[in-house]
Amino acid sequence: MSVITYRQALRETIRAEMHRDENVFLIGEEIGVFEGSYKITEGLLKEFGERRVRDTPIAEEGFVGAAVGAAMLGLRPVVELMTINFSLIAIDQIINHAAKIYGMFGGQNSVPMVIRTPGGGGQQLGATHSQNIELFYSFIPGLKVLAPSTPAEAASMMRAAIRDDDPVLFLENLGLYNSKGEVPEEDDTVAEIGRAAVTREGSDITLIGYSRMATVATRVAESLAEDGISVEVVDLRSLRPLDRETIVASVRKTGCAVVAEDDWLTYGIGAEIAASIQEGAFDFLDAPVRRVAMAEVPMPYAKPLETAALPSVDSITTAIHETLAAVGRRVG
Amino acid sequence: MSVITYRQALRETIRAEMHRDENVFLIGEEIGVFEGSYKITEGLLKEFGERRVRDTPIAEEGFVGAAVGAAMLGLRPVVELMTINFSLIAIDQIINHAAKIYGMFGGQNSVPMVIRTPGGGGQQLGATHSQNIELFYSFIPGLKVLAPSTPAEAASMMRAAIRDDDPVLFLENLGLYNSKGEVPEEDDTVAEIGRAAVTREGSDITLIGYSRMATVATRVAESLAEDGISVEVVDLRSLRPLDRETIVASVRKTGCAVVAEDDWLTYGIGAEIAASIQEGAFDFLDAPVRRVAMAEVPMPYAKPLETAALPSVDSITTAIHETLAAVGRRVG
Amino acid sequence: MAETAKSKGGGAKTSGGRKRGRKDSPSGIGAEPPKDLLDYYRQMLLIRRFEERTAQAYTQARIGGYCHLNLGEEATVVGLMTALQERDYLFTNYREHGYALGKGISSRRVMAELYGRTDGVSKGWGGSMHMFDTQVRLLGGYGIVGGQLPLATGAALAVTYKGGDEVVMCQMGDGTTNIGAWHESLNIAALWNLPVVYVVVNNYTGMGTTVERSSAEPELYKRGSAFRIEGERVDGQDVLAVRDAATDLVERARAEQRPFLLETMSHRMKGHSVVDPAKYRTEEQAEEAKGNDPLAAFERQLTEAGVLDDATKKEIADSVKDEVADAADFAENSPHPDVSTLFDYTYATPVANESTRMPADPVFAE
Amino acid sequence: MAETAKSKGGGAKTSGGRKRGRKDSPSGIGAEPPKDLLDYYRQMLLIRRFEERTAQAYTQARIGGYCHLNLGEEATVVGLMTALQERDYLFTNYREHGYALGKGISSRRVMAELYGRTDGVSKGWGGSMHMFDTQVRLLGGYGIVGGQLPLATGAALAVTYKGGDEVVMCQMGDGTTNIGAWHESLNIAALWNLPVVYVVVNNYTGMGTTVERSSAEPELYKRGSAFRIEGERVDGQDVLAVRDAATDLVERARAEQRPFLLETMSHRMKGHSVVDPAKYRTEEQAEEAKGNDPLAAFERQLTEAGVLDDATKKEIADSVKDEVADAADFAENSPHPDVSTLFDYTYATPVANESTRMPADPVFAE
Ligand SMILES: Cc1ncc(C[n+]2csc(CCOP(=O)(O)OP(=O)(O)O)c2C)c(N)n1
Ligand SMILES: Cc1ncc(C[n+]2csc(CCOP(=O)(O)OP(=O)(O)O)c2C)c(N)n1
Ligand SMILES: [Mg+2]
Ligand SMILES: [Mg+2]
Repeated sequence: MSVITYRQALRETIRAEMHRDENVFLIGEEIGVFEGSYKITEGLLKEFGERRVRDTPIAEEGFVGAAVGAAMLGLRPVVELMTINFSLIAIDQIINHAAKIYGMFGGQNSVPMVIRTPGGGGQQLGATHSQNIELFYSFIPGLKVLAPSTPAEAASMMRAAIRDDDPVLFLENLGLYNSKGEVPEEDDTVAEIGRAAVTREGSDITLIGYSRMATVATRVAESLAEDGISVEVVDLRSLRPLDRETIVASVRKTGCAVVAEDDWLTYGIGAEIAASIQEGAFDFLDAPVRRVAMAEVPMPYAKPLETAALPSVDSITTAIHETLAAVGRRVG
Repeated sequence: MSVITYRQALRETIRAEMHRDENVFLIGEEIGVFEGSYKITEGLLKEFGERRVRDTPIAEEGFVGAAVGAAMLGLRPVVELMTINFSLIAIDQIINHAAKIYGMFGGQNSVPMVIRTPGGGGQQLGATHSQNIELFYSFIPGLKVLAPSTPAEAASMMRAAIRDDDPVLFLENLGLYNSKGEVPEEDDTVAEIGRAAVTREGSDITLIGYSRMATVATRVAESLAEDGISVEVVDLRSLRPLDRETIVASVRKTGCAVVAEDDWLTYGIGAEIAASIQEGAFDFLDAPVRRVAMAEVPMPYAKPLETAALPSVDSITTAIHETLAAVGRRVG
Repeated sequence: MAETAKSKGGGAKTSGGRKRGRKDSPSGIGAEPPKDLLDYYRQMLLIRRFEERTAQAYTQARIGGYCHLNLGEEATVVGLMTALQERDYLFTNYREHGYALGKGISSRRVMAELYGRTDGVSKGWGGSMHMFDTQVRLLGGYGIVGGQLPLATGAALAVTYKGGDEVVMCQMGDGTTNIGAWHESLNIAALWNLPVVYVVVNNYTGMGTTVERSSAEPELYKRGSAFRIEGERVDGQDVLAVRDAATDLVERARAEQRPFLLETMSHRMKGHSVVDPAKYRTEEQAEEAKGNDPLAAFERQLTEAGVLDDATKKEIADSVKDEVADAADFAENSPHPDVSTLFDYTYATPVANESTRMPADPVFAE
Repeated sequence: MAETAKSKGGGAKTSGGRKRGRKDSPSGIGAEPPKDLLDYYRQMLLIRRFEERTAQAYTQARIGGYCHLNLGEEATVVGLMTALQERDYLFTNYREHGYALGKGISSRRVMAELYGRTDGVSKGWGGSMHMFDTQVRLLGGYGIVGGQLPLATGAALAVTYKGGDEVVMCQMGDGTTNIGAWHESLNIAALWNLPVVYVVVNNYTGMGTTVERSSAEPELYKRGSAFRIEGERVDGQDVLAVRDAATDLVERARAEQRPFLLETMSHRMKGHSVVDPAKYRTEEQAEEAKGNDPLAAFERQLTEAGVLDDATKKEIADSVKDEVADAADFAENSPHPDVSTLFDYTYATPVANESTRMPADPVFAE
């Protein structure tokens, strides 16, 4: 085991996959000479050269679509979109092309590619640069959407994504790049796409998150444990397919649930989680599923406003307390 | 009262608004010389001239963004996007610009514009032309999203949309353009944005739909009435803001609900409806909220596959029967 | 309208002009092997009859969705397809039945696709706009205007990545040159020296919007200048001219490893799609389209040159008629896809928890 | 790098060349009213000091988010802003502090915006990338590359719709010419004869990607050819040259009612944003940027021409220093927006059932 950052886990995995498979190549803005806006591709241009690490013009639709076309001929592009906000320029190529080509032509041609892109808020980037719109991709049949929360997950899920024959939207998070965690030495684990995980067992309530919110969920669980509240944490990991069984199994055990998400509440990822829980654990549910999400505004730049608009340890904790109160259990 | 089609209601309302307000103008592909792909703008070029009815190049991002810019200077553009599928080319201008400009600059400049676009499936248009992605816009604070189901609603909601100072995504439906309904003569009703409506009262179960699915819901309710089942129909009308109170009030009365939507199930519009119901009517709910939605595949062209993939009177009826069975009430 | 077609040195290139890699006399037709000429003629006639049959089947509701025909573009289609080597890749827009035939897919499988049947080239999943065949390297058939451009560019990137010598041809309409994907794709292709030939099939109009009303530089082949891409315009009603110009650029793309732009000028004989009566056309425009029938012109030329006599003409006509009738029969008798196959093509790599729920099913199976 | 700047007839336009609407001698500076020259100098110095202060405040975490500076572009900014009439509209990208000052917003309100305070020009909602002021007609400040182009085009459409005589200026960087919105916008502007001047501030690089590696036609002013838009290149380090070229095109856009394209050439003196150490630059490139300081050059010129003596220089320097210090003080003391205002700007027209839920609130208030 060694302790490395989420950033290192991504970089090392991508690097190893490039050594493993000559067809894997990187494409995106500023990933080569600049070494990546968030330095995930640091050193890779030097190591692999321009053929394997391709800087693009600012033309998200063009280069994402070019990656789709290259994948159609058997290459395995790993695309970097600088942040998920900019994916809106490329979304037609992702949704109307990458996600459709396999089905629309009767299964003749797969599109093995990965689109890596960070979401995450709280960086005072303002309304257009602070959105969490993984929902858009998670909604689309034909895409797979992964959202790792730890360095070990980032590594095993990136391996899975690159080796998968379908287009994978790989959601990273600005707030996680520097976070650390244990990753096995000589790791070659390949995560199973479409599986959530119970990352902490508990009995009083189920707390569900993904990406950074899964790590926040763990912090909340740890702190509530000190008050004697036993929180089970489910890390969704895969937003599409969605592993409803794991979620529902947990809620059947605990009888109540809170979802923590850093997108907007109405129609957000948490809506499906809550809808699935009420359908799959109806007779087990002792209180409504609560969602803790962003306030529904174009994100302001000013720090106090931004902080207030974002879900936090405190707001999640409040929702848990209130849910347990609704259940009528003794709290603390 | 006169009986007119949904298409006529839209056309007449737009025409009247153009007469009323010199700042209202139309912009889009093939709306002038061609008179609209679906003929909503028939005759308007002839009547108003090129200044007020502007044909554009095939450049959705460019002309939608141009409409946003024109709205910033006080005009009131009504944009036609030929189908909602093509909105993906323009989505950055809609989400990152139209929806953000008012908030991001501290409320200095509103963006009074309407983006009209039809969704709806069942026309054998294949995977890229059969998507219902109103979800994407309904998710965005700063946008208002309307989805009328009848000619009268189309008229009063179009009036509201044009006179509103915010960007409104106005969802039409290929399957509704020829549908007929009563509209008052000399109608000048302005719908209130953000309100759902109970369009048929009932006591056994609540059936929720919007756009074409609201009309299908009414048909289902009518046919179940013959079997002695009393279905209350809620037409959402406004997808953003979402009128949760009306939905939940109905479910508090009936004790159970089914959502009919023609987008995909996972993360679809119905997820929020179900999530809201379980939160707002938890103690009243006698069975899980069921959702009837599209099968989660890139829509195939072949008719039997397409038909099987789409929600229908039959599948909604089945879900209602099963829900009532779960409630344990006597059916029929 | 015809004016713009004459802008380059007094007129679009016609056959008999400069050619590469093909020996022939200045007059063109005289020096061509009659066998080739008759082959082109047959292919053009096949497209004509095939599309007429398609329109008929559409009216009979045997074909659904949107349906765009190549009527009037037969010379362009055959010229372009003749220029490609078998190993070359083709991406097109939704107006591609003729290209599918020209690239080597049987008329049976193309018609079966239009009918939405399992023997269709895309197994009935694609329909009119989405013909695809990995075997003959037709990589679609796309309905989003401009959507095929980044894909074709990326395919060319893959070719150079692998060190192959294939060329990619990317077909589109005139209206497509106004969309962002055009700009991003051509720029990338030029920057990265990709072997792709972008072909703009200029039929003077998008749906009802003329080139002049949609492109600020209406001489579309000149728009490559923004990327230092050489462009050329050719008379799209002249199959030999198209073949020669396209062969020239395809082979240059292969040899020089860089992109080119070709614009072909021809008329759309009917409406934008089968259901469009094209009422917006002036009488003059409609007449012009009718008067510029490339098939009739080629037939005349071949007859005058003594290549096509009445017997041969009848023979070809009969064989084409039979082929189209056979294709329609085949399509009619091919099975509809079974509903049990609905979830067969969502993912290439099977995955846990994929939803295979039918509309009436609950989320959780009992 | 410098080579490309010389492509048009041996060099970008410098002051003293052809001018419209301004009388002056061939040598330029001699014929300018000293008052104007000193005004330009002061504005350039203000931008310089303002940006230096901004960088400092950023390092002290008084400013957050992304923060892009105009260091090295002072002559361009001042030249462009001088060319605009008060009634003209301006759209820019996210590198716009200098433009905000130049268009007439007080340094206090610009700095307060950077600090995210209520007295900021966008009330603290926008930050560095989103300066906006309806009053002075700076209509943003946009962080999505290319996002401002369709907007500016639409603003020009509104001007012609209303029969006004304002001109719209749309500023962007060199890297922005590669995105689809560029193509769609310029085409529309040319087709519809809109009075908009697109200005490409070429600082030789996007973040770390040079123009040569991102634009297949690296002489960017030539890219207007795809729309028959006249383009011009000017030395962006020469405030008078920029002013004259920009005035020329702005007034032509007003008079002729059509779009133009202006490219200005200048160096980005620091990294892409405050946090970027620009390690990817070669030593040569860094030296070149440093050696091309437009402020130092202008100061030298003015001194040599006898317009700027030591006393004036000190006076200006002091006044600028005071202004910047005052701006920072003002910003520091301006209140943070109150959390109770969080839902004030989601909608301009109040609407039923708007969500004003805080993260800890349930969906249904008790
Ligand atoms: C992005 C997008 N916008 C609009 C449409 C609707 N549409 C289909 S074909 C067409 C006209 C295309 O014209 P052109 O490129 O000249 O091709 P042609 O049909 O003439 O062959 C339009 C606007 C679409 N399919 N995709
Ligand atoms: C659509 C989009 N893609 C990528 C980015 C990230 N980004 C911000 S600035 C920039 C470089 C822009 O370069 P240029 O246009 O030359 O402007 P400069 O920063 O040099 O002034 C990039 C890629 C973005 N903001 N928006
Ligand atoms: Mg055309
Ligand atoms: Mg730049």
